[in-house]
Amino acid sequence: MNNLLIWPVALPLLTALLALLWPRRSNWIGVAGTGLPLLAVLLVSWQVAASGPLELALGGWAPGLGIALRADGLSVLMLLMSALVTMAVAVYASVYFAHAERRGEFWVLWLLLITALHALFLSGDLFNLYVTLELLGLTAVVLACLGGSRESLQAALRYLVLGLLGSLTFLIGVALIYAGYGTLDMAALGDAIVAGPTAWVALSLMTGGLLIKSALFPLHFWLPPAHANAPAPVSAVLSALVVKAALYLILRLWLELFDGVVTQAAAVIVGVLGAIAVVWGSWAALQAERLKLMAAYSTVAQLGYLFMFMPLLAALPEGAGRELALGALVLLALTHGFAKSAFFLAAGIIMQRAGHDRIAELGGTARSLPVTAFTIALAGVALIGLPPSGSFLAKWQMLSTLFVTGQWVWLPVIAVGTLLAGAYIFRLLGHAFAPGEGVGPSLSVGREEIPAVLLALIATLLLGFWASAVWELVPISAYAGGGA
Amino acid sequence: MMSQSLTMLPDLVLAAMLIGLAWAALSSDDLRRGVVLFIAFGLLLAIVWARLHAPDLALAEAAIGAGLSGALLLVALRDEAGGKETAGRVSQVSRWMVDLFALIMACLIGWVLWLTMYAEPAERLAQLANSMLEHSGVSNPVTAVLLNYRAYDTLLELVVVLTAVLGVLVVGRERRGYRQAGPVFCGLVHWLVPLLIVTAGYLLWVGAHAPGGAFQAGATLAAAGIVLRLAGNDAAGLLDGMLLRWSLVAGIGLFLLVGLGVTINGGLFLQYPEAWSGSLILVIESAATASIAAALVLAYRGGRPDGWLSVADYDNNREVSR
Amino acid sequence: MNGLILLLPPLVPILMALFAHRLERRWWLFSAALPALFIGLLAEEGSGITIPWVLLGMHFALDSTGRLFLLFGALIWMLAALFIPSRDLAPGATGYIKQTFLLALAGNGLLILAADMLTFYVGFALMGLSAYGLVWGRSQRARRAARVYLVFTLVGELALFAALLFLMVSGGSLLFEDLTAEPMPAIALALLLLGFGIKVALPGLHLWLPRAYTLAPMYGVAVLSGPMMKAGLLGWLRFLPFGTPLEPAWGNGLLLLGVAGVVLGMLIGVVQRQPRAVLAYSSIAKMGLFSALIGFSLNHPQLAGGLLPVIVLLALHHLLVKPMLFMGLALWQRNHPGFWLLPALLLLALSLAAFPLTGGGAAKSALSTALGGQLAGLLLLSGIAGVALMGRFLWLLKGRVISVQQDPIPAPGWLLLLPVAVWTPFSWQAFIFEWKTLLPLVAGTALFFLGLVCRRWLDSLRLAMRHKGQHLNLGAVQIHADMPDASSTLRQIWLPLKQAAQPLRFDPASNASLALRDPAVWWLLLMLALLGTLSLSLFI
Amino acid sequence: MTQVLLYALTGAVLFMLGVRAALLRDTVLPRLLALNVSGAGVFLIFVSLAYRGDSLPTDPVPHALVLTGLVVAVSATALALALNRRLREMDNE
Amino acid sequence: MMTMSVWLPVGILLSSFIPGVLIFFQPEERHRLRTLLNLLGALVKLLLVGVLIWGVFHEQVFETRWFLAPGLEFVLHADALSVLFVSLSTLLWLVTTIYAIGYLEQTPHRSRFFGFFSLCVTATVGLALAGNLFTFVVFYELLTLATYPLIAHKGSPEALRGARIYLRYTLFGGLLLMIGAVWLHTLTGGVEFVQGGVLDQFAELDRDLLRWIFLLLILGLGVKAALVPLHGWLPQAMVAPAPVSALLHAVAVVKAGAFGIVRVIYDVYGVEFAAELGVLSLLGAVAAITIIYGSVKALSQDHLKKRLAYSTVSQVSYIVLGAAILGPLATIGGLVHLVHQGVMKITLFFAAGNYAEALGIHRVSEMDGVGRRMPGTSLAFSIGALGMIGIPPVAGFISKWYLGLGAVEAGAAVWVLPVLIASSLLNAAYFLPILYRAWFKSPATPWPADKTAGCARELPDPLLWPPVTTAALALLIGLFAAAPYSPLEWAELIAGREYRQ
Repeated sequence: MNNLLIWPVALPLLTALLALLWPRRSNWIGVAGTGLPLLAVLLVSWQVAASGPLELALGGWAPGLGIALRADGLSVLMLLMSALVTMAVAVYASVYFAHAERRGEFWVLWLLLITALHALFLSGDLFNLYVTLELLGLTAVVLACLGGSRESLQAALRYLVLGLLGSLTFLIGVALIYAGYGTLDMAALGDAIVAGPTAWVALSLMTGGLLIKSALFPLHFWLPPAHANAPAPVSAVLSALVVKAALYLILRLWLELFDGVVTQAAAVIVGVLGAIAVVWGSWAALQAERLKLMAAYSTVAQLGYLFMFMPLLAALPEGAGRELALGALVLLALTHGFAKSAFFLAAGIIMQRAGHDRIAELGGTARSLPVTAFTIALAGVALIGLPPSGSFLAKWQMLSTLFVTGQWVWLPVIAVGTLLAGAYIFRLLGHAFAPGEGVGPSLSVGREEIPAVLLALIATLLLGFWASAVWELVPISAYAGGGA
Repeated sequence: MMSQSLTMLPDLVLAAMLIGLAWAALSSDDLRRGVVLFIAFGLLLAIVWARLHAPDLALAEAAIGAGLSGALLLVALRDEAGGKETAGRVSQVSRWMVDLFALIMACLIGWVLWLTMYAEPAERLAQLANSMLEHSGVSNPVTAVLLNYRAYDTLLELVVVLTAVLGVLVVGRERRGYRQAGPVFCGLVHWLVPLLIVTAGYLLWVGAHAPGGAFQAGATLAAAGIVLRLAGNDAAGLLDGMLLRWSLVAGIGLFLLVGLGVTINGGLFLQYPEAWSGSLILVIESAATASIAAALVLAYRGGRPDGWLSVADYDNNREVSR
Repeated sequence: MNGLILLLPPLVPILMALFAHRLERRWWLFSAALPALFIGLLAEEGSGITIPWVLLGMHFALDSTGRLFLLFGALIWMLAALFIPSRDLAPGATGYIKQTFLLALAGNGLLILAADMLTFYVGFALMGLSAYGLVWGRSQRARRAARVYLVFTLVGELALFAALLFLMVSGGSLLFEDLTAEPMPAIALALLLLGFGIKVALPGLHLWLPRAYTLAPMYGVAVLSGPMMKAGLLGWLRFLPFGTPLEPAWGNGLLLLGVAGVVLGMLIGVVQRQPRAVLAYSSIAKMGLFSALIGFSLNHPQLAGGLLPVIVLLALHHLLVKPMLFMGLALWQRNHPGFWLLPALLLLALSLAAFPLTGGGAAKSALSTALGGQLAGLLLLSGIAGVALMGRFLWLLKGRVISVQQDPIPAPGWLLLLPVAVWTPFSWQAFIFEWKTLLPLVAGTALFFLGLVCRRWLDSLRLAMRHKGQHLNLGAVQIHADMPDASSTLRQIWLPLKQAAQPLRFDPASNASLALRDPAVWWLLLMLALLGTLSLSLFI
Repeated sequence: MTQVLLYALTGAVLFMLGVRAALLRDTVLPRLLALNVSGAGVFLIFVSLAYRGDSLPTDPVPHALVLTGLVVAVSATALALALNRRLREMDNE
Repeated sequence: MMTMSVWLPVGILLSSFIPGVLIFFQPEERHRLRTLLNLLGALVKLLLVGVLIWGVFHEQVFETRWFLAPGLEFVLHADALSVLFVSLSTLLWLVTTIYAIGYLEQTPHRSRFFGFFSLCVTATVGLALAGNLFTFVVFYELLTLATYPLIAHKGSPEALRGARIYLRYTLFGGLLLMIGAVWLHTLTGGVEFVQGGVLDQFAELDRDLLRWIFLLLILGLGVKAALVPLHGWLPQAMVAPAPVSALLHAVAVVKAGAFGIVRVIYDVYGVEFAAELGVLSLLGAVAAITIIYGSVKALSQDHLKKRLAYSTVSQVSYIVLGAAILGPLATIGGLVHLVHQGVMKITLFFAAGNYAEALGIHRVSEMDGVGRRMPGTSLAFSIGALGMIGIPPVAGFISKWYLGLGAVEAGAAVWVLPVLIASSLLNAAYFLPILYRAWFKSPATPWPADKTAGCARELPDPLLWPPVTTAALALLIGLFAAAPYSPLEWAELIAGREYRQ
């Protein structure tokens, strides 16, 4: 029954191959290939919730020699996010790419991206993580340049080169770990790693590599052009999921493998970078003239929030308090994932209708595309962190942790970030609600509008009201370092 | 002591040459020079692999690292000629900062390596991997790791290759081909290509118990294709249309199907039945070789062949006519 | 059941007010006061009723004072109703005469019958605010007068409101009967004096009165000068803690203010050129007397028991006579005044001047008896004031005929009420003729002639000054001498101030009707500020 | 064991050389070269980890990892070159 | 019975939430269905609130809990204070809905409008029923969100500007409130609203810390309650359509702030404890300044709705003032003003909307003679205005009476009474000229031909009756203040429960 864990990876891969072989049917294959892993992920989640972490030793070899796939609370949450987001985006993309020349390639790459994401979230082996990271990076790059414009290619190339640099840095960290501890299996490493030069250097190298991938300030510069110039469905998953993958790895490393190695000073450095990212990203988003660019900068800022959790987590002793903060982090990441993907989809709809996404010329959107405007509003609520979105709860808990740990310094950052987020979201809404003919007269509710609004609803309502599941799942850990 | 430093000498020379070549390759302003130096660096590296008892790697490096990468880079130089990329100057301060950072990091990494390899070397997986060899179905430990212990990695790696190739296909059309080569070169080709194909087959076959395997074989096969293309065969020996797609898919598809297939009677994913594992690995490797070769050749061709989209053309034509 | 009847005097007019736009005959208004008359005549004294769920619980009771006020008030209300010109009753009439008349009547009834402070306050407010519509006239100046009236009234109400708060907290009950249980807080006392002082036009707080009386329609002035002004007095009677010892400063202060009122009213009144203005100052003088008497009673708890009924009588007398005078004046100023009118007015004037053998004289003698000889000077002064002012009034009647379309009814009604008014207290035993009571007559006459001379001199002075320009036209006499002009005089002080405050000025278009711009209001605010500082300094 | 350490250290130096060049160069091809050199450095470290002296069999796991890494690096390089080429074409159009 | 006590608060929320969501998805032209949904929701809510009133009066417990996150519970709890606010919002919602249906007839985007309208009420009711600080913050922010589109509804540059300013203020306030709430939450491990307050049980907490938190909370709430200097959004927000302004000023936003302040003082800190901390006098001073400032500013406004807006600034602080004075009488005054001000102010805004709608009158200076043209509306307006001044027996008098009593009782008369009196005078100074113009002046220009041409009365029924009804209500709750189940009675009940300890 443990083979269950391979299905979230195998199914999209299999369908990707099918889509490559039958490009004419790729729309159907693509949607089905996104839906089937969702079922698998739901099964996995149900299992994990019911009976604790799962492990699949691939090939029957003991982890260490072989590779193990593991699913615990954290990975299940990420899997759920990625499966749900990709599902919705796939439905959207089936309309978006319905007549595009490259839809065959798109669907193959799309399914490969899902494969990569799921493989990454399930992987229990450091080197395998490297491979999945590379796979993820390459699929993301190729998807990002599907738009075909010069800017998108340029951005994709830059993204690729930096991604390579990041993964190489990660890889050398892996090499040092293997040198020091003789294994790559993360469960074993979780027990073995102790504070020392090996751990420190390896951790800082791996973290550095991952920080590039997750676009933390000042390594963020590749993100806005890449995310803003990709086709809308791609931007959605890039912002929502791909950067989260690196973040997920950082969490795994810091909290579970290198727990006890991480020093407060290191965490504070990351936190400060996160804080700068929050302020800078929000400010840049406020200045942005294009909708998708704004969304991309907003991603930089939102990622900053996630990194600001690091010093808080590091300051907390293992136990309920830390799980609270960790849950908040995850919840924030999830909410952002859903909200940002919804936001990008909505931006894509607007772009398709209006032919542009200049914010100042979006007047009349609310009239001609009410559902999309509503989506943007809902997603905006989640991005600002207003109730009833999950990010509100997360920010609440974040503030609470802040007060518990006495790290007051972050308070103004959160405040400023929230206000700036409110400013840019409502600036956008102001333009969207203004009268005008910017978007054209259509009043129909398109099929492509539904997934976006559903994603936004998940971010604002589902994650707001059923967020306790996050805190129930997070403590289920497959690794020795973290959790109860 | 003396003898030790004497035995150290070739190593020292090798290391110094590596660093020197790398430095030269990277600091050269002339790209062509840099690429050539890089290829030399790759070949030198192959020697180092051999020196470190890694013959599989030496083969792979020669074929892939130096050979294929070099070919790709060299061919890319041709593209570079047209475009002018304005190279923004990096300020002196940031240059110093980067240097300092690199120095510190190198020292740190070196320190850790010294600690882990010299001061208190750890027990790693060697023992285990070698002792499990008999259950793996092959006798070449590297192949065992690649296709049995860590077969999942290899599967995903094939996916990486596929992705990269798809990317290449998506980005643009393939390069113009070469003129039909002259007779001398043609004669060479007639001689070389079969040799390479045979070599590839051999490498594939021998991979089970000696250095070699799918990657090396695939790269060799790809080399055959490259030679063909250089000789003026634009398709570089590749098939068109659906068959091309099938050949790209074959490696991963078979790998995956085998991996899933073994779960039917109760095994875990990729857990070959012990009796069958040798044959299964061979089957997988064969398919993978084909896929890798196809992929690498496509990558060399540098874009979408004309026939790639014909499979999907039906819809596109309809769209245009509407 | 009996108690419920007490609700009628306020309730009936209110209900009628709701449908006032349908009532086009003045008899409706006339009949609105009938319940009050009915209660005043027939209801049992001491009956009361409590309605707990209205407002904060309303208590009604009828005592002898209330009964008298109700009865005589009703008479005036009824008569005044008849004086409303028919064009004000027509459907398209400007202003809201009917509604405000009815509401003021209701308020009047309510406050008279109130047995608790809050009900009294509600009635007082209802009456005072509604009366705005009665003061309001067609001319610009009348409107300004109405505005000033409103401001003063509001201030008075708020003072009363604040006083009530203190009383409620210190006593824990709103009933009048519980009022004396606790010693009254000084601040409440001050506020009461202020609140009702505005209604009874204590000097300093009287600025609203001359203008309102001069400019308002006659029926409005009639009820204003009669029942409504006396409501202020009634308020004092109801609220003030007679019979308990008090800091003498309070009584003395009030006494002093009252005397000042008498003097002020007398001196300014005799130089007026309009009969209505003379009557207005006469009211100030008269109310000055009442205030002085109240102040005296406060200081002499032992005398208060005997004194208060007499004050009530005197008040009732004035309540009747003054409106009668006003309405008589109205009759006089119409076409073809009857030959009978002048003697009738004379009779009224004599009664007001407390001439022996009139109701006024009787009340006065009763008063001096109750006073036991104290305050003789004040009485003398008041007598002189009455005589002088009435003399001036009668003097001014000559040649004052304004052609107005005559409504047929009022004259008989007026005549009917005349004897009641003249001999009101009906205390025949007090009809004593004493020579010394003529003393004020003589002095008053002298003063009247002095006033004539003075007026001439003032007029000439005024002319002389006008040649030099108006800037020097300052001085208290001047201010009061000719009220409509006085505002322009004060305005000249105000103008530089206004210019100085130019940056702070509000948008004039939106504030054309803002009463804040009136000098009288500024005066009031000044007074309030003074009082405020005074009380604060007393506190500290 | 010293020569192994020597190679490992060489690997570290190569890696940092590559990183340095990747950071300082801002055209695509030199960057790709630099990254490949970096990768070679990492591989060198892996392989020297595998070497356990002439007498003992080597550790096959790092070898396999390096093989995988090599292929990945080549794939990525190919992709980057293709992208770069397309960009050049666009510039020339 | 058990289940009802759980479901009733939820039901009250859903009774406007579900219609709101349904309305969103109605096509614009389905006027009838939308009206039906609106009214059905309002009536169901009224019914449920009726049950709630009965239940709370008999000391039944209505509580819904929903576990959201560790330490965070979503709690709906009905106590007497909630009931006061809930019934006010429910009743006025019904009236406003009817009014809005009439007001927005034939205008675009009605589905959107009514959708947000319903959500706005949902948020308000949720605010009223919030059982702990966390839930309160949730609904507080939701309210911001639901009102923003309403203010921006017209889509004109001014409307957008007003909405933006509104948002700027409220988001800032929401943030401060949230920080304060989280802080308190962290210190105490969850802040439930308990009558009489909870904080005095945490003796170990640093007093200065609590003072700072109080400051944060009040600043956050003060934005919505339009305390000076946080009031700047309110006059700008009057660009909204009349029903929105009405709701905004009477029930939803400013009231939410005031209600929140009351909650914080009474049910979180506990009024005695707050007084002990010394924070109340500061709040009282701010309230006093706001009262005067708002009135003074109102004086100089010619725009009718702006004048009313500043009047709101002033009047809402009465509630705060009542809360800031220690003693049951002042509490009663503040609480009852919560209701009274709502009823009166909504009347005024309805009337202002009617003037604009029927005759295009937006400014005070244009109102000459409007009383005869629109007697029903003007009568309603007059009652509302007189009530604001505090003329008995309109409702406003009752509030002022109790506030004054409370001030005297608490010995704060020296500064409170002058404020009350000055404010009453100022109220008179800016309201009476309006009445004067409306009733006593004659129009300078003939009335324009307008949309009311075909009506039997001065206006269509849905526009005329709401102000008349609320005016009558304002009169009645003042006149029958001492009657059972009157707002005053409830306020007394609440004050009694708050001061029981």
